[in-house]
Amino acid sequence: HAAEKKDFKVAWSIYVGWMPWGYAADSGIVKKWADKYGINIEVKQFNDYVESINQYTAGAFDAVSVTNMDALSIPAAGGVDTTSVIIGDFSNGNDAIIVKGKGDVASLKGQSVNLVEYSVSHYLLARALESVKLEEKDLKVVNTSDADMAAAFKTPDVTAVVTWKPIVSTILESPDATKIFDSSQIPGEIIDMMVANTEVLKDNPKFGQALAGIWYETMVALEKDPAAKEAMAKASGTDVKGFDEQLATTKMFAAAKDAVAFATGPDVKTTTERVSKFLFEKALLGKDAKSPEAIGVAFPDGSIFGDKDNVKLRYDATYMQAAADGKL
Amino acid sequence: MKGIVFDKVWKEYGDHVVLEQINLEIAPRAFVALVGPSGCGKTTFLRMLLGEDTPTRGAILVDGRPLKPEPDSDRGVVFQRYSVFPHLTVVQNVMVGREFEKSRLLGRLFGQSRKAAHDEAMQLLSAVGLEGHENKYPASLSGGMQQRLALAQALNRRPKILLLDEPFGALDPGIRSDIHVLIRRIWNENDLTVVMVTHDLSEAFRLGTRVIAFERQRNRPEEQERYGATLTGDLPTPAPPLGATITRDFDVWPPKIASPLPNAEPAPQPTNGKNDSALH
Amino acid sequence: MKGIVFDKVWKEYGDHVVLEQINLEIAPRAFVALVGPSGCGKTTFLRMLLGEDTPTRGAILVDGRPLKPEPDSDRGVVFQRYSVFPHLTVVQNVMVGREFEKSRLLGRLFGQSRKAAHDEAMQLLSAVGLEGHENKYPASLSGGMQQRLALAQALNRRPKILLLDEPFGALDPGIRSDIHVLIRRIWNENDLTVVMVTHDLSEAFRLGTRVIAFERQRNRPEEQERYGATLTGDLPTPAPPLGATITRDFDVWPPKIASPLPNAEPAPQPTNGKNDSALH
Amino acid sequence: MRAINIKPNRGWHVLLACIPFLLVLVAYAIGSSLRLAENPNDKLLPGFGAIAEAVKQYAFTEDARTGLYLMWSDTVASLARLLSALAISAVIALFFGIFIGMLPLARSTFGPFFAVASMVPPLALLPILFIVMGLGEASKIALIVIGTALKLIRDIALRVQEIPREQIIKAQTLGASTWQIATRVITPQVLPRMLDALRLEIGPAWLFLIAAEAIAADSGLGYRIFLVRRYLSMDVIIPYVIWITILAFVMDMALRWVQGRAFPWFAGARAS
Amino acid sequence: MRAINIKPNRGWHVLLACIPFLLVLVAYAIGSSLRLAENPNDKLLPGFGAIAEAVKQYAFTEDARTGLYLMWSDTVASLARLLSALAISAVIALFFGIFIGMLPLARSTFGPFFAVASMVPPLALLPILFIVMGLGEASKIALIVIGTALKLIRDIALRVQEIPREQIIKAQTLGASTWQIATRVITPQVLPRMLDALRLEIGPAWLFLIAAEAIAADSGLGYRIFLVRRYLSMDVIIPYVIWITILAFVMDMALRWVQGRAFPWFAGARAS
Ligand SMILES: Nc1ncnc2c1ncn2[C@@H]1O[C@H](COP(=O)(O)OP(=O)(O)OP(=O)(O)O)[C@@H](O)[C@H]1O
Ligand SMILES: Nc1ncnc2c1ncn2[C@@H]1O[C@H](COP(=O)(O)OP(=O)(O)OP(=O)(O)O)[C@@H](O)[C@H]1O
Ligand SMILES: [Mg+2]
Ligand SMILES: [Mg+2]
Repeated sequence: HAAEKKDFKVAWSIYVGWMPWGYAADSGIVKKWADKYGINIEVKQFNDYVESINQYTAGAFDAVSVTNMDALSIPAAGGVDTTSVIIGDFSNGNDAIIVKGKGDVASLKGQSVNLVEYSVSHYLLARALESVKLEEKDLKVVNTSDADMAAAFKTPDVTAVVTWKPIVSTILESPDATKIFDSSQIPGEIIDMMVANTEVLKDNPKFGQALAGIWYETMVALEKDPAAKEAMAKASGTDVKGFDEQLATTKMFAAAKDAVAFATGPDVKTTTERVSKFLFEKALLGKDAKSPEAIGVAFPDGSIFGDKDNVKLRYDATYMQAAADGKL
Repeated sequence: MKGIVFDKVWKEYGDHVVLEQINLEIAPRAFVALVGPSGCGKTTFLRMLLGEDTPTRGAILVDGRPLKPEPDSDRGVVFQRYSVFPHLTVVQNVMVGREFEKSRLLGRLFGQSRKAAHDEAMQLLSAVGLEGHENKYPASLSGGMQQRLALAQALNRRPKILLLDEPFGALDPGIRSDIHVLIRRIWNENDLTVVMVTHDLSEAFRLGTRVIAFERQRNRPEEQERYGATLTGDLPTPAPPLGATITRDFDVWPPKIASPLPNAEPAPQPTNGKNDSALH
Repeated sequence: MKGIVFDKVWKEYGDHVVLEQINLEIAPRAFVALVGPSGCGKTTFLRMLLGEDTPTRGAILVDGRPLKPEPDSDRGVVFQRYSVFPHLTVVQNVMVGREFEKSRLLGRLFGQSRKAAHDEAMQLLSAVGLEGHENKYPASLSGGMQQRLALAQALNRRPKILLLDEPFGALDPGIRSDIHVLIRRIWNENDLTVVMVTHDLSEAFRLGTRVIAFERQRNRPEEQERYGATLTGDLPTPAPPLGATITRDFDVWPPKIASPLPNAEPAPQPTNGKNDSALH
Repeated sequence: MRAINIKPNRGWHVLLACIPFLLVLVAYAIGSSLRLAENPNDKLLPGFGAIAEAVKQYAFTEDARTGLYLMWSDTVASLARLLSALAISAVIALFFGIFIGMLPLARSTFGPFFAVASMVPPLALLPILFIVMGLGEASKIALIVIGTALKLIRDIALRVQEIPREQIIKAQTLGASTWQIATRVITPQVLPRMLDALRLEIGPAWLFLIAAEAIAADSGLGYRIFLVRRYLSMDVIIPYVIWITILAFVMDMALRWVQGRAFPWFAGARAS
Repeated sequence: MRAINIKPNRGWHVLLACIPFLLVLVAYAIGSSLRLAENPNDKLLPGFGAIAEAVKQYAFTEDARTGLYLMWSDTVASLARLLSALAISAVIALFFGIFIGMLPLARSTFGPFFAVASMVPPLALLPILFIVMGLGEASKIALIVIGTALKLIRDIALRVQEIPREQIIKAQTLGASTWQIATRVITPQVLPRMLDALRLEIGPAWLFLIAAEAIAADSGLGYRIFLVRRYLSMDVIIPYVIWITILAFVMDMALRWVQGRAFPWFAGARAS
């Protein structure tokens, strides 16, 4: 069992909503807050998002940056009780469905669609299809690595892709690319957050507090300090202009109180229900899952979705609240 | 002018003079045995005759015409090793020459012409004593049998000149004398000029109608620094290194012809050694 | 009981009998030359004497004790090739035996003891005529020099028995007779029993005090199917294949000792051939 | 007796050979049970039961949606890619290898180029490959071909140059043209040696296959591994990896067998 | 004259060697200008000017924040990983290779295991590797080591077995123990041959380095390539790939140079 400890490891991967973590580590914000709570925090960057979640699930890391859907399907379904410490943003256009030439969602019928299977892209596609009464059966999904999506779109046999920024921006530079659906049409359903191992957190609340402290100080830097933004832009392989473009479609909760409001609001619950259903249909809730409710999800107000005896994902607003109240 | 003529031939590799001023006339149907210490350039001499290498200076003429500058079917060759093709059976090894000739594109014969080539090859094989082995691969033959095969293979295209580079150097003494009989018979029965390099003096005198010795001109003790020794002391500029050339040239008398040698015949001594090379 | 004794030794590889019923007693200080056709088991015989291989049946005794079942420093060896270490210079090749002996862990000597080993090696090198070459690597030596080096290296540990497997098989005739002189001198000057395998009968008679011939018992024509021939026709069960054994055993008379052979000495004929093997 | 002279007999040999495999199994079993004791849902080192369960599901149960046995359809898809890529690679390499190894002019022209090109990391140039070949089977096969053919070419060119010069001269004295030397002397001798070179490329070929399938595919062993990697299903990945290892090993043995069968002269020629 | 007998002289050799490189350049230039004519913003085949611009920015402009020249710091990071991995690989392989090649007992025990293990695709086992080795440099180095050492071990074991038996016997008749044979006879002879084997592993080592850096790193040539790949910045990827090729080529030449220098006896011994 996780006992009180001093050394913590945080994994993050390159994505616009998580770039602050890298900046916080480089600029000393992490160290400042860790020192304040008398702990050590190592922040590790991953190029490969999936690998970072896997490492967290396997216990090599105490916290990881992840989307709500992946938090449910990977660590939670893998038996690792996980708590959402910080809700950083939700995707508000970052994820998009793009076709070559003209078209709309209904025209996807019968086409091949390239996307990263079982990722939020897959979910976005499912939601888009739902809106025009289509099903996944009506088209063909081809698993394609995100790193190669931009190049893939340039090939003649690829006609539709679902992916996220910055790849979306790169693809949209092609004159023949048309965005037909994006996450701003399902606002608040693709949530980017920092999650931590529940047990670790229970035994070491300081860790959660430090994470919140780090995050909101970095948010201030992002808003106020152009150098900070430039550093983040550079680290994500682009420039400030490109980074701003990505930020524009990301609903950042720069202020802790906004994040608390979102976390305690009703959207999270309906989203959880939708995502669970999607994951269940894809058999991603575990082999033994008999229904979308197989994995319990707890919300800040104490209510629980799904199996009360198998709660593995917990939305917790305590640390964000503490930040909002200036109690860190 | 018939036969092979070496006219003031030099061979150098960079600074290293291998052969120096070779003047030589080889009569048609001669059996020339070439002897000389290791590294003196015997193989180089043969390579030039093959057309594999060209003289640095001088010219080589065959029947009055300059030598073709690449190996061709008018000159057959047998090396000490690697002469036969390991992926072909014995009879295929012999036939292949005819196939090269008759089938420019495929290098393979079929039907009637194949049968003719096969029969011809079988005759040659029986001439060299390999009947019954025709479907084996060379690797399963002994060294002596492989060299017989190489001979049969070389003879198949009826070359005018047969070049042998220590063909029996790797064989046991017993097997060697058997094959000596064979090569004499072949030479007797065909219109063939033979040039054979050998390490073995007794072999040279037993087989050759003419024995030619190559040597570096300044005799240096065996197994000494090879070229350094030529750079002698007190000359202001180093003396140019010396190449090998013909130092002795015997006509073996009486010129041997016909009749296989008896197996145990003692090595003949040179009865009429002359020390003049043919063109001097 | 002194010397080397082979007591009813058989050697088989699976079904294939290589050596059959070898009975032999080799006196101390003998120089035994072993001859026989290729593949008859001469190397196998030597390997058993080395301890590299063990007899299938029978026993080998040295000075009355069973032979150590692995090569060791009481038996020196020189092979036709690969005897010396290519990564060591000439003098290091000779010294290394002493280094193995004196420095169990590092296999290297330093300071005074190194100097002693070095001096000793230089003496041996001058004995085999390699002074002045001590800092070269073997690859830059000629074949003859490499075999001299292999001899010096083998002698450095002062073995009681020296085993030679066609040590001069790959050398030119001229170089070969030089080294014959050397090996005779070494044998004369040391308390050494020599067993030498050779293909060359004249070499055997020139050097050996005793010449032993191995042969397969049923003589089959050279270059025939080797083992198939033993499975003769109409027997209900196939006859067991035959191994080679001692067919002749000459004491060369008068037993040769001392005095280097003159370079051009003609091959001595066996003056007193006996056909009994020592233990029969 | 010196350690160097101790030789195990047949029985001991088999016994000894099993030891490291057993050790790995035991180490895995211990590691797995330790992790499972801590978190019964741990996915990193699943127990043997869970692995057997996954194998049953993937190899012996029809997939509900497609009606296929996933492991077999993945195997078929991957092997089809791998084998056709290796075949193409072999043909290209045979052509260029003989061309370069045999003709001094070709060697001068292409030798340095292939020496440099074989150092290019092919994965990094995937985008260009996609444009040229599209995203379908062609580009996957092309990736494997590029990853293996350059090595093969250099290898075959070397083997061609190892053919004793004596044979080339002999062929010429038998009247062979360059074309005849290529087709009747060099090619048949290089073929069995190419199989040796090909065996060395089986490992890299699998690597590139997995990489290609990870990038864009809807079936294949590499596809499946990368897909289930998303939720760390080591219970699927481990049997898939073992299966790939077995396949690679069998291919290696098959090539050796073919070599012995198709080129009966080769064993003897190589030994001498 | 037969094509096989035509040999270019020195000058022609150099000229001919340039042709394929020029052809690739020209093909690229044409492809690039065609695409750029169609879409001036095309990123797939950037013009030479754009590439030069990117090189200038990455290799010759200080990064504002860190004060580093990105291409150089990437190179240092990658080379540090690669070289230390190759060094570790060489040491491990030398030890096991000699052990297995020399002792029949060790050969029986580990031979089959390494034969099978070398067929395992290491990339598929990355997650386990990361858990065991952590995410730092160790796991990247470990991936390269695993990817290269197994081949090296088998290669070295083969080379050890190629040392003529005569030498081993000779050493024993000179009184050498197994340990002395290993240290004074086998190791020094295997070292230069190991360099040959190592040269063959440079390519795979880069492959594994790039794969490792693609997953978790914050610097390195492979990291950068994968980072900018999202933006399809071929203007950065292409010079990086060329740079990697050059580095690999230089490493190859360096190993050859070391081989000639450190083992003066080897060239002669190999020729004979
Ligand atoms: N291609 C070459 N380049 C440079 N030197 C060469 C070349 N070929 C041969 N030599 C040198 O030419 C000399 C003669 O070599 P050659 O092979 O002709 O001697 P040889 O008389 O046949 O010797 P052996 O009896 O050992 O076969 C040797 O010193 C050799 O090193
Ligand atoms: N390890 C082995 N396994 C099986 N057969 C062997 C082995 N070693 C030797 N033989 C066989 O034993 C026979 C004798 O071989 P050996 O090498 O002793 O002959 P040899 O008299 O030295 O021949 P050569 O004169 O050619 O050197 C040969 O037929 C050989 O094939
Ligand atoms: Mg020669
Ligand atoms: Mg022998």
